Amino acid sequence: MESKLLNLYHDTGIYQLELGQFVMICVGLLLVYLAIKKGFEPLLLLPIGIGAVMVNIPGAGFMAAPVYDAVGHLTSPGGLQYYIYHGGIETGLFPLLIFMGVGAMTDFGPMLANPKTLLLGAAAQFGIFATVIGAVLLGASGIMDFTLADAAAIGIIGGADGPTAIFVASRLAPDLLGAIAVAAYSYMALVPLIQPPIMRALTSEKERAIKMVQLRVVTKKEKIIFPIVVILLAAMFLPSAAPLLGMFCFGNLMKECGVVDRLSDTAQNALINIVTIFLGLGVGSKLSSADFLNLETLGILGLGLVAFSIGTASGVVMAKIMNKYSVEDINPLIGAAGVSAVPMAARVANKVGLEANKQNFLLMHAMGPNVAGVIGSAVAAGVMLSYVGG
Amino acid sequence: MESKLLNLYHDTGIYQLELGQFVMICVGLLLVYLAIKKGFEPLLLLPIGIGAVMVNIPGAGFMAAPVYDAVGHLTSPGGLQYYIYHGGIETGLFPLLIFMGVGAMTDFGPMLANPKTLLLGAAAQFGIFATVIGAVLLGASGIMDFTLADAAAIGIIGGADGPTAIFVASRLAPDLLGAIAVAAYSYMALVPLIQPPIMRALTSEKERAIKMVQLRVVTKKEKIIFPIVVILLAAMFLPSAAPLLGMFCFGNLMKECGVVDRLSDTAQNALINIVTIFLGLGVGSKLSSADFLNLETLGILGLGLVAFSIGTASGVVMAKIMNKYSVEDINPLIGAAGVSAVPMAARVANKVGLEANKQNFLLMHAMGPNVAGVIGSAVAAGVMLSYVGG
Amino acid sequence: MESKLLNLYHDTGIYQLELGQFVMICVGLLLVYLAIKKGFEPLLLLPIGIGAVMVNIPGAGFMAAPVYDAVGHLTSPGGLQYYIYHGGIETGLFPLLIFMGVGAMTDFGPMLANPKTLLLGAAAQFGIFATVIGAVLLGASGIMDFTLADAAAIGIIGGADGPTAIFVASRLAPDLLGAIAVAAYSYMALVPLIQPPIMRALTSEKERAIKMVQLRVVTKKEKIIFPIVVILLAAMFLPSAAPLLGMFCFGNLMKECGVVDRLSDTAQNALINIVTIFLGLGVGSKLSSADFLNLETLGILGLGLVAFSIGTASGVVMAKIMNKYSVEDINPLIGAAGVSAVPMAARVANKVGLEANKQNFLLMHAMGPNVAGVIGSAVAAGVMLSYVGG
Amino acid sequence: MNGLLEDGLGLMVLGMGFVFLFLIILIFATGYMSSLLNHFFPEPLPAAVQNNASAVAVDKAIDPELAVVITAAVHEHRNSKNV
Amino acid sequence: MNGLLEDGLGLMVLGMGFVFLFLIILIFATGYMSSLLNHFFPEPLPAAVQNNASAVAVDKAIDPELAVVITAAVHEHRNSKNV
Amino acid sequence: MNGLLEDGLGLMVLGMGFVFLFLIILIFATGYMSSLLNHFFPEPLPAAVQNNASAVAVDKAIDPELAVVITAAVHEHRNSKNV
Ligand code: NA
Ligand code: NA
Ligand code: NA
Repeated sequence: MESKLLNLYHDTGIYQLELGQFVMICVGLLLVYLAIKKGFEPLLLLPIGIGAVMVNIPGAGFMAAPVYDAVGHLTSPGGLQYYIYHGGIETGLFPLLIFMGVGAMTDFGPMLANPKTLLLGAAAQFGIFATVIGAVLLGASGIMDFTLADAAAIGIIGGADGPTAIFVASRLAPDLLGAIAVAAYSYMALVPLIQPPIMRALTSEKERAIKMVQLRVVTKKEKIIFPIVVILLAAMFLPSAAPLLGMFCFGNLMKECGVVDRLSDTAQNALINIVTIFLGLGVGSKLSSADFLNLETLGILGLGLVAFSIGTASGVVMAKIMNKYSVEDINPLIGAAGVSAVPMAARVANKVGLEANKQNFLLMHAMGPNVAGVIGSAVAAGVMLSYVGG
Repeated sequence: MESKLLNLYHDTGIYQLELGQFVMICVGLLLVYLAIKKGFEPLLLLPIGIGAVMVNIPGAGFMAAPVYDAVGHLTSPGGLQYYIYHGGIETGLFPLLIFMGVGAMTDFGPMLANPKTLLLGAAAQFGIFATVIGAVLLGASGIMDFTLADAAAIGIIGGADGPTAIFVASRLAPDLLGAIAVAAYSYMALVPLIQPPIMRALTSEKERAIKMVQLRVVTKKEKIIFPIVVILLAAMFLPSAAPLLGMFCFGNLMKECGVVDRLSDTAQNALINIVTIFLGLGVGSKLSSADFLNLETLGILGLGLVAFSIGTASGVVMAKIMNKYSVEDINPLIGAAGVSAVPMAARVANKVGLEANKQNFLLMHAMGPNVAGVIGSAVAAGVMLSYVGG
Repeated sequence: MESKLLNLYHDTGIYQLELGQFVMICVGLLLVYLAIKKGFEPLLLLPIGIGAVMVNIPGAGFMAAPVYDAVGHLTSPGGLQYYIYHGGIETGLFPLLIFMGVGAMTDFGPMLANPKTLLLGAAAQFGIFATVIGAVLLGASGIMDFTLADAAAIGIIGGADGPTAIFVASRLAPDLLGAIAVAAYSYMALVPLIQPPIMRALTSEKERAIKMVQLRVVTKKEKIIFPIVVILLAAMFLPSAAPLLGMFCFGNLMKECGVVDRLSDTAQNALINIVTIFLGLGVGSKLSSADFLNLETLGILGLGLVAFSIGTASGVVMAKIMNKYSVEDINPLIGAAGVSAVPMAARVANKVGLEANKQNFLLMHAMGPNVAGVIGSAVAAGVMLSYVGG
Repeated sequence: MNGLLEDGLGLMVLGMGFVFLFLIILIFATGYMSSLLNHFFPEPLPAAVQNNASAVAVDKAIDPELAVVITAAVHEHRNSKNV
Repeated sequence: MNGLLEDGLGLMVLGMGFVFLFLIILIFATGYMSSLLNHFFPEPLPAAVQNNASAVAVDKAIDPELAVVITAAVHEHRNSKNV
Repeated sequence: MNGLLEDGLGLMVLGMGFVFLFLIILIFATGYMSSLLNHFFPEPLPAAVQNNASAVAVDKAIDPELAVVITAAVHEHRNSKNV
């Protein structure tokens, strides 16, 4: 019995805990704190944080692989996060289902009323590719151990779109998935802090006060046809983006068509909530000390911030250019919304606009580039998967 | 870099698209159109249509199988529809869960008030077996390449019950699953067009005007015991029908027993909606050009129409016979509801009855044969699985 | 064709049914009866009962394993319960998800207001370990064929916590899972019958009439931090209990933090309902005649009753001891609630208290030991998994 | 023609036979069940008990207090109409 | 430096090129779609048709009868206010 | 008897020991947590904050506008009662 007692002691966390695990549990708790107290994307960061705590409990076996005997019977079941990660994240299923649900919550109306704003959604993706260059430079110079696939996965943080980042990282750089997802969601939550200084630096008070003409009314038919157009264009020009864009548009079509309301309702409630819980726990499982506690993570966090900043800047600059050459006035602030981070970035544009002019309501105008940014990121993701994978 | 650009071009749909894929994308869009614009069973045909579009995008990999290396690590994840199809349709899980949800939405009250109407649900299944003969003749004569298993799976279209058709087809003729499911749901949607002419041709104005005595009230206890009786009879007489009937009755028991309302509520809402989305995408994955664009599909569509028509006719004829020999009047129109297609066929019977007599409300009377038809189809499915598989 | 008819006859339940299967179908129906008519934990016992009926239908193949050919293609799909059992119960996923949902429905407030009641939740676990000794004695004496793992799994019935019992049994004694789950849920339902006589026998009228001081108000912050404290203590002292406690606390944190209401709502509604349906069917799949119809089952049922009774008694005795040495009055009845069986046992304590004193409302006071009992059982489960497995 | 057609005919005969057999047995079983239940457990007013799906859905979505409120509102409405 | 940087630059150029290409095509496709739809299927009052998520949610949660009841209650309320 | 019984006794002793150890630690940890929190972050009126599941469910099911309508209806109802 003494040996049993000793076994029990050897099983305790006190005996087994390594420093790295301790640090990662603290990181997990920090994410939980940020989620609850600071309101940083709590729907994701809370499950990710708890998932990080769980996976770093020594001996709890949350990531244990199942063991089968020679004839295929299970002799030792796997851990919860093992099944979640390998079942839903490694396969890409969870990000795609989230994308479907987000599609079912998205209103393309403002974008359809002013399709030119798609250009802003394109310009803001420059943050992604500039960051790829940054990561590649760090890799090529030997400072950090980044491959081209790693660099591409890091760049996608600049897409400001969580599911896209997770989808790309799970395919191109699974080891970096934890850090990339944490960076993506953290910076999305920080949009109200990161973007305004950049927006103010690149625009004059007068530009920020520009009022835009009210958007035309978009018909139901346009809203129904649009997601189909996007699927078909993806099929024609970029099949590697078709999973993301296809599910996004499928969700949107369910919402807009009006004949499958019960499916749309489930896609944007029960189903997306269930998947979000699992996605969070699964992403958290990649916050192991081995994967997270190294120089690369610092690089990822830094590069992610750069990506967001450049994306914001390039969106604003593009809006300024468009304002110059377009007949109708375009407030450059709405360019910042092109990075995605729906609907936070659009709200930020609205807020900064109101500061310059109390009657200047940019929210709906910014929603156009905002959703365009989602499409833009998905296209960028498709290019990366095709370029790096092919 | 030029080679990369070339790669990217070679990855595009424009470069890769084959004619068959193009045609199947159009078929998928046609299904979406029918679902949204014509209201053809949109809950299924919309996901099936989008699923068909997705699976035919060249290079998007929606049906790609995952690739593992020698030690079992995933080197290339599979596509969304691969996981859905192999996880939920090939295994039969999704049709069974749908059946559970449908059971939880079904009211056996009208049938219990007048159990004789079960005979109408039996007679209408003649459409199934007559169609089997038709398919067998096409196969035997060498016109089309149908085996007995194919013929059985095609016949089940006449059961006018989507999940049953998918369940049987996934077991007996997976290659024909796409065409069979599309035919089943399309004709179910076309019931208001297909049935009335047949019903009018086989009945006189006087017969259609027959009023039926009001149904007796069915007690809660009867409704609770009935699904258990059905399960036990299936266990005794036709175990191969037990999966379908068992899940159907389980769902119904959850609804009627009154003590597990939260489970019943979930079974008929969140769960069935989630499964419906997946089922649709999974069925759509079988709409590949190789499986769909051939003579057999034409045969399936034609035979399905025949199956519906014969089923309707035999239901009506049986009702006429029963009307002759029964003490109480039976309006022959309710025989047509025996094909299933709940609740559309019952509504059609009601409508045609109202045309003959403005005070003739047949809806509740037709609900009896209507749900009996679901049981009848499941029994027919069980016989087929036992006969063809055994 | 005669041979086909004969085949069909050989496929019927009438031809194939063995006595054991018949008996087990009756057992399944008995569980359904208890669930519906007697209100015995219907959310679990109804699906378990139907699952037991289904798995014992000869030839229906609900537990059939899938068959693959040499290259890995499915030649014969598995049965519904096969996939449910091996996918969700053997792996431990379903009990853990249930635990998450239960956590999201649990209010730790009363326990936090009076943390001493945790001792009652500890004492009541004595039922678990006393029963282990009972089972070990039956095993050691050769009367029944129980190993130490079996004895541990049987003991956990005394934890009065369904998901914990299923989780432990699936890991330590899968063959006994059916009987253990049925015993656990049946006795949980019988708490209002089993506990009061024991409570009355061990307490005087005067003790039962003791009023307790009103609980202090617990702040939101305490409720948010508490689940995190529990996770961390589990990580430090008993990682083998971390899956159960971790998911329980994760659910509770989602509820209390107030920033992820939509996840909390789904965890305690759609998700837990879906998993409950599957869990029930999966547990029912272990009610096969081979596993259930033997002397061991009788032993399990008897030992389970003993476990409940001893747990109740030791909770009451501990409360009497605490009442003696504590400054504030403690009504010994609330000790009985320490066995878990939330919230039934707390209600029983309240009811018995009201009998002795019409103004004596113990419900909230009993909720403290009640939820403490859940933690206590999970800790006991962790010790068992570590002791027996290690 | 050949064995395929024969098999098909066999399936038709057995299939329709079995469908009718099963549903006829079910008619008798149902009738028997109903008469037994109504003999041993007669229910006085089952019409009110009959629960239908929409009622359940409302019960779920609307909490009891709210129901009281709404009932009151409707009652008020009717009263005022009568005046 | 080396091939990695070259690859990265290639990815940037191709990536931004493709993103702009795709979204510019989408601008034209969208514009073309809208003008076609509004030409062939002009909608007189689309503003009222516009469905938003919360409206759908309410439709789900509230059953038609209840809606009638509430509408009646509101109507009643307004009438009594005017008096 | 044999090793099985010994193992069982060992499990009992260790098990009960660990259960008590864990829950006693939890008592202290909880008490410490509560006193720390209430010392550093005193909450003036926490009773009102306490959220319960049914309230959340209602919030989910009922949209704000509807709530206004119903509140109005109830208000109306009460006023008319007072008259
Ligand atoms: Na973006
Ligand atoms: Na049918
Ligand atoms: Na317990």
